[in-house]
Amino acid sequence: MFWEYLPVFVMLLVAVLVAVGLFVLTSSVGPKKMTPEKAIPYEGGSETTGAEGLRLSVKFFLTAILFVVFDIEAVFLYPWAGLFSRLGWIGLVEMLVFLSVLGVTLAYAWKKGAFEWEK
Amino acid sequence: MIPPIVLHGLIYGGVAAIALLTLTAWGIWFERKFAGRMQSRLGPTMVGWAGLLQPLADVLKLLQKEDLVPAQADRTLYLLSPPLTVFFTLATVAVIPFGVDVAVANLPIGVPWILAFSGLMVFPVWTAGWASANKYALLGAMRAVAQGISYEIPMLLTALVPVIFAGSMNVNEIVRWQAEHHWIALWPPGPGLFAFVIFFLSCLAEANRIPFDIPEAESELVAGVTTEYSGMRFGLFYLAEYLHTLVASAVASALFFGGWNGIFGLPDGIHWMLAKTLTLFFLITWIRWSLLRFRADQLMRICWTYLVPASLALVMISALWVHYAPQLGPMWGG
Amino acid sequence: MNAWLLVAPLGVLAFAGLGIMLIDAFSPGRAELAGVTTTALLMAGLISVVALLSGVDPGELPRSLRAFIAVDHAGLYFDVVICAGAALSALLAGGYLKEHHLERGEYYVLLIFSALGAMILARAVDLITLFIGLETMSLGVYCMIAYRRTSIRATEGALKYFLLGSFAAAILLFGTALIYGATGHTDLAGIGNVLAAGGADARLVLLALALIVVGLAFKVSAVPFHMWTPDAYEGAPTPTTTFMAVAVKTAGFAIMLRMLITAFGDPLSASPETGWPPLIAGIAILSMIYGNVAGLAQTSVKRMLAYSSIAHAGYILVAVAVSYAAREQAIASVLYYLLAYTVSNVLAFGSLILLGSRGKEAVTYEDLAGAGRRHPLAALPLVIGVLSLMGFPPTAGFFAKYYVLTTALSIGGGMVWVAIILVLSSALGAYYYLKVIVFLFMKEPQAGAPKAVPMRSGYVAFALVLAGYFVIKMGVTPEPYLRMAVDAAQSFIS
Amino acid sequence: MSASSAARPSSAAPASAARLGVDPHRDLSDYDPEADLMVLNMGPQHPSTHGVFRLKLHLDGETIVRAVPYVGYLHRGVEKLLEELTFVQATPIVDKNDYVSPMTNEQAINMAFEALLGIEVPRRARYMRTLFAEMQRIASHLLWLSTFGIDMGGALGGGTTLFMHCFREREWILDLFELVTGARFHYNTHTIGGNRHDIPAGWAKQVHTTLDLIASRIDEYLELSTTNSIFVARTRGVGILPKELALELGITGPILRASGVDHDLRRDAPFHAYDEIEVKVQTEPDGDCLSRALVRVREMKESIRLSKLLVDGIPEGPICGARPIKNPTQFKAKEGQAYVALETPRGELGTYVIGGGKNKAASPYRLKIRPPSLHALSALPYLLPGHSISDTVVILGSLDPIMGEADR
Amino acid sequence: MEFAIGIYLALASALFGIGAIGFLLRRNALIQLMSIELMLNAVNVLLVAFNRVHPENMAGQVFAFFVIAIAAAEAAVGLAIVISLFRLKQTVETDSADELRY
Repeated sequence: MFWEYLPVFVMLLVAVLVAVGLFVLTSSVGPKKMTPEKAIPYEGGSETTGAEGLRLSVKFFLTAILFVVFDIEAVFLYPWAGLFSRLGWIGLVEMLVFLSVLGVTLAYAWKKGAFEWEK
Repeated sequence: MIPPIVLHGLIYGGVAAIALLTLTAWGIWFERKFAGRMQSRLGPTMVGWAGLLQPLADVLKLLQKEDLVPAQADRTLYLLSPPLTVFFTLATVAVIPFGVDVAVANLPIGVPWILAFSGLMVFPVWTAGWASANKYALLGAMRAVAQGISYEIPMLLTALVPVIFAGSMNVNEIVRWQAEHHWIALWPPGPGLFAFVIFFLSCLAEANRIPFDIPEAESELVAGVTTEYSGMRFGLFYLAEYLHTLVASAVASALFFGGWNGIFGLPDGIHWMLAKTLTLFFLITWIRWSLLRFRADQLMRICWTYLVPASLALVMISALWVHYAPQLGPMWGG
Repeated sequence: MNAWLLVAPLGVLAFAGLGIMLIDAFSPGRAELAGVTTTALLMAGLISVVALLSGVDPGELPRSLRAFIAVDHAGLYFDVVICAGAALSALLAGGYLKEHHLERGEYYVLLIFSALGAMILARAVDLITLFIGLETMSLGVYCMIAYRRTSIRATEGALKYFLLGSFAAAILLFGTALIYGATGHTDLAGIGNVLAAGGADARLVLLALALIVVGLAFKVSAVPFHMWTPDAYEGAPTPTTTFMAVAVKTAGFAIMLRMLITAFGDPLSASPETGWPPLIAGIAILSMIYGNVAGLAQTSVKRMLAYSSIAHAGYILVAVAVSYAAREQAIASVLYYLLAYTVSNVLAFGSLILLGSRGKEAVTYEDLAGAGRRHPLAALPLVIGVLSLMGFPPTAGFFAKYYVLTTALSIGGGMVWVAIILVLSSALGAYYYLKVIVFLFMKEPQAGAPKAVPMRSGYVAFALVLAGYFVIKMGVTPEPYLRMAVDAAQSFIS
Repeated sequence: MSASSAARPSSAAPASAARLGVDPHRDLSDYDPEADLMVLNMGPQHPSTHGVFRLKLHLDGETIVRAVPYVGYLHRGVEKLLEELTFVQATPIVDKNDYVSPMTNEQAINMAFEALLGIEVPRRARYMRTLFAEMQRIASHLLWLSTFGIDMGGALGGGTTLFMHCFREREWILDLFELVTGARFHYNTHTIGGNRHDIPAGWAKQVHTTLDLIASRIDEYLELSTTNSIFVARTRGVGILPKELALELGITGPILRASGVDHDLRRDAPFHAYDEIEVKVQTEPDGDCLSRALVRVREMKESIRLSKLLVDGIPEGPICGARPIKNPTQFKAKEGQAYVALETPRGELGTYVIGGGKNKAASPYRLKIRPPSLHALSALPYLLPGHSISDTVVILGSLDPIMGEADR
Repeated sequence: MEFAIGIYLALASALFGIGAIGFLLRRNALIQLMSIELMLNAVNVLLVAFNRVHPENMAGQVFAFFVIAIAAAEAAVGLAIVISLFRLKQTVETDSADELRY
């Protein structure tokens, strides 16, 4: 069972080798003149206080929760989709109810203004 | 003696990785030449015949640049993000069947594997933005995460349609089913084609291509997530973006256009898969060089108010279609 | 078709919940949601009462459905109790939310889905359904507690309940995983058979039993795991406290009974010396004593009622502890006690809402001072409720305690001591119940304190009348309700 | 110090701004400093600030609460410099102010000196000046359209295609200018009294062919911009500038016309040969970014029509009313002052000059230039609040500011 | 090789222990949420491992599916409550929630 995944690991190994190789090459070939001016974060050339002042609105949290709601449904949808032809009408009705409940949540979130992002 | 499985693994794994990385490099060359033609200019011509060695020249140029790490940056995450992007994209390729039985790993959980890794793609983009302690990068990172996870939903739902039709999650099974029956994108017209269109748009958004490329919105956020990156690290981000586009078009052609299945009686094989992938890659490039960019909130509104309900409906319709009209094959072949 | 009647209540609630969600989303504020919720809950309760009385046999229900949800009369009985509790709290919420300007549709959606979760939990015969029901119910309740976003007390109560609740759920889950590992079954009957056949590894079973009892004890707020109860009850808006005290506790005891009787009913794990009965009896004693002792020192009526709910949990646990031997009678006494406790609790909390008006809840004793003399009719429900909780003769509470006492005494042996402690602690508890009546009628409010003026709300009044009617009826003529409880207990064991 | 200066009037915003609901000088006390507001600098070196210009944005989450523009990064002290140079030497300095339409700059300065010195410009020179101004307007609006595309499409995407095409067209117009003046960009073809270079033979025919080609191409570019649904989605209803606020801020040119004010100097105060041709003024009612874009695009077409008219109607005759220039101090003006304003692609460029300066009155005592771009930028603090960062870029692009002209 | 349940049991209980200790010791509400998730995942490991011991029915893995879904829902509600706490108290330290003391 494990051998099936070997090619994947080999591929990823090659990816790692490429990445590490490039890094090593860059550090050996590239110049190393680090000056304090180079180190400050770029913000259009004017002096900056870095990124700690960033306040983020709650709509990011809302999107994350909506993502959780709809992504977990994949955990249930994929096994059903795989066996769909062998499940008969019980499977169909069950999943239509499942998807319509999701439709209701989507309509609810839509009407409650979860998707008005900016204004 | 190395058991045959291990041999198969080493060869396929290595060849696939190397082939893909070089294919992407020349994908960049193709895009620059094509963009040139679209803008009535020549594109790279200096290096090698018709600029063919331009990607190599780019790599060498980037290599000898100094790689900076900003002072307040979180060093490990900052250094780890670029290779991670390439890492996750390459992992998605492991499951795609290029030839009749030419697949790096013929896994029974094909489609969820692809979705898992394209979901993971959001992670390095976010850490890059967070680690470089720069306001623009952080804003870009937040938007990238919001866009990445939102477009994951329609992608996830429309990827269900081929699984429902073929009755198995293994991508090779799906392609074989399409070879015997019909390409999902062409028949049935309702769920098949729309599913492909939504899947294609979500892949565009996942790969952060125009018109969905808010994370690297040059004009607004300077360079978005990659503002603080320079030299080869920026090169890796750039490479990962093109690799992701190539992989997305490969997945789309495998799931919806019958990967290695040929038409007009020509023999099946890897050439068909490459042809389809490159046409989709060309389509993505064409879109990229002709459209403007959406604003962040328009982007999210499109996803949540158009794509997600449409894909929900599509899954229902395809379930009903398979249940009630499985024998309605298309007129031609299939 | 009538076989589906057994499962109809769940269906009714599910569709009612979705319907109210859509009504609230598409026409905010206009629809009278409190009324809609109560009718849906009452309808579900009525269906289960009809099914219970008409004695429908669950013949043609598909095998796959019966493997997960119980379709016996006990399930229906629990439905009745939970639907009654939820409907009455929805009525109280109708009045309370309008009074405190919290009128938002989400509350009723949460209420219905928590009631649905409680019913699934009460009917769970499989570990998976148990966990789903438990979490659906608790998540709804967490949100209802934190409903008043602006008040730090509500958020804090919700946070405490959430953290401890999910911690206990994780422990319960670990126990269920272990028992699944030991027996290979997730359905309670299957586990019971394997344990009876003695095939399981004793160490795993004992550890699993301990963890499960901990998880369940937490849900019914028995003593060692009661820390969240006073804070959650006091922080939450009063209708949520009513729902928590009523439906959540009922579902907790229902699943405890099912788990201990069907899954761990075998002689080894249910033996009076080494099995779960002594464990439950110990918890019962602790709860009774602590609940009443701590209740004495309270200045807020709501917090006092929280400690009284811990004490009542102790009383019911006594019956549960006894159920290993006198199965049918013990279970019937638990069922009856739950119904009695539900209606009397609704009376107590409902009258608190009634006496608190214009945005200021009547919470502490001083708020109630002198209210009885000024508005005798408004204070009457509180008096009846308190008497019933105390176990005063003509009310339902008295008979429920009496029934538990007779079951405990009929076993004899160690249980006699437990019965004595029950009597002593409920006598102790009488003090803080009477204190309410004393404040209502004898005491005068301080000079500046705002006097509690009853609020005009049809919903709250209707709920109190309904609950008062049942408390008196079950006290005076307990026979029909007792018969229903015994019939449900018999179907439980078969 | 007299008491009056002590009671300095606080920088009250114009009344119309209050109606717009935006007070640009709003104090941020209701936001406690360290918790809510984030200060983001779209600093001097930013890919889409059209030159060196810094915008300090106070952000609440992603929406802008207050925007503070900082100009002056490209200040060359042109006005002080011109007090040293003589009238004759002024032209090459001034045509580098608005480096996108140098022709109109040269015309402005020379018209001011001619008004001061009282020199008459012959009819052929007036025709040539008008023709050059109109062709320069086409080139300037083409450049605006291309940079607007980049603002919205990004450097590696659809925006660049629009950019490349518009620049190709602009090159042809610059080639035409090269045929006349020998220079592609900073021509120095205008002098006091008229022009220095005359139109070569056969030039008119080339102008016709080029303008026909550009006219046909413009409709093609509209598919990439004003009729493209993404472009419209990004610009409709963004950065609405009400008519009263525009007037009070002294905004002129396409931005004013896009806010519904029918004001164009070419028709209202005709100069050069505008009195002999009829200019149709383009206006849009609602004053958002889209209407500013539409006004500019329609003005381009109008300029093409005018240029073809002018090229055919150029009369014969001398091209310079004054004696050819022998020495720098040839023209002297003891006293007197003059103010001249003309319609450049960005609005009303005014030049005010007072005679009797240094070099024995051969250079102006004082010269003041009124830049339309500075007034356009002054609208930013009113337009930006309430929008997101991506909108900032679009609004800034639609105002089409040129920092060289704004900072002088 | 015969399926050794002991290792998985040890792993799961270790994870569960870490989660429980994390929950009890740490004062930051987010860390407590994370430790609850850790405990639920430990239970998942155990369920799937026990499913290999009783291969006749896939009840263990089906149970794991539901635990994943419910852990996600729990995290969502937990975060919502922590956010409302943060809005009121500007901190996620659970000590700060001491209003209902007596």
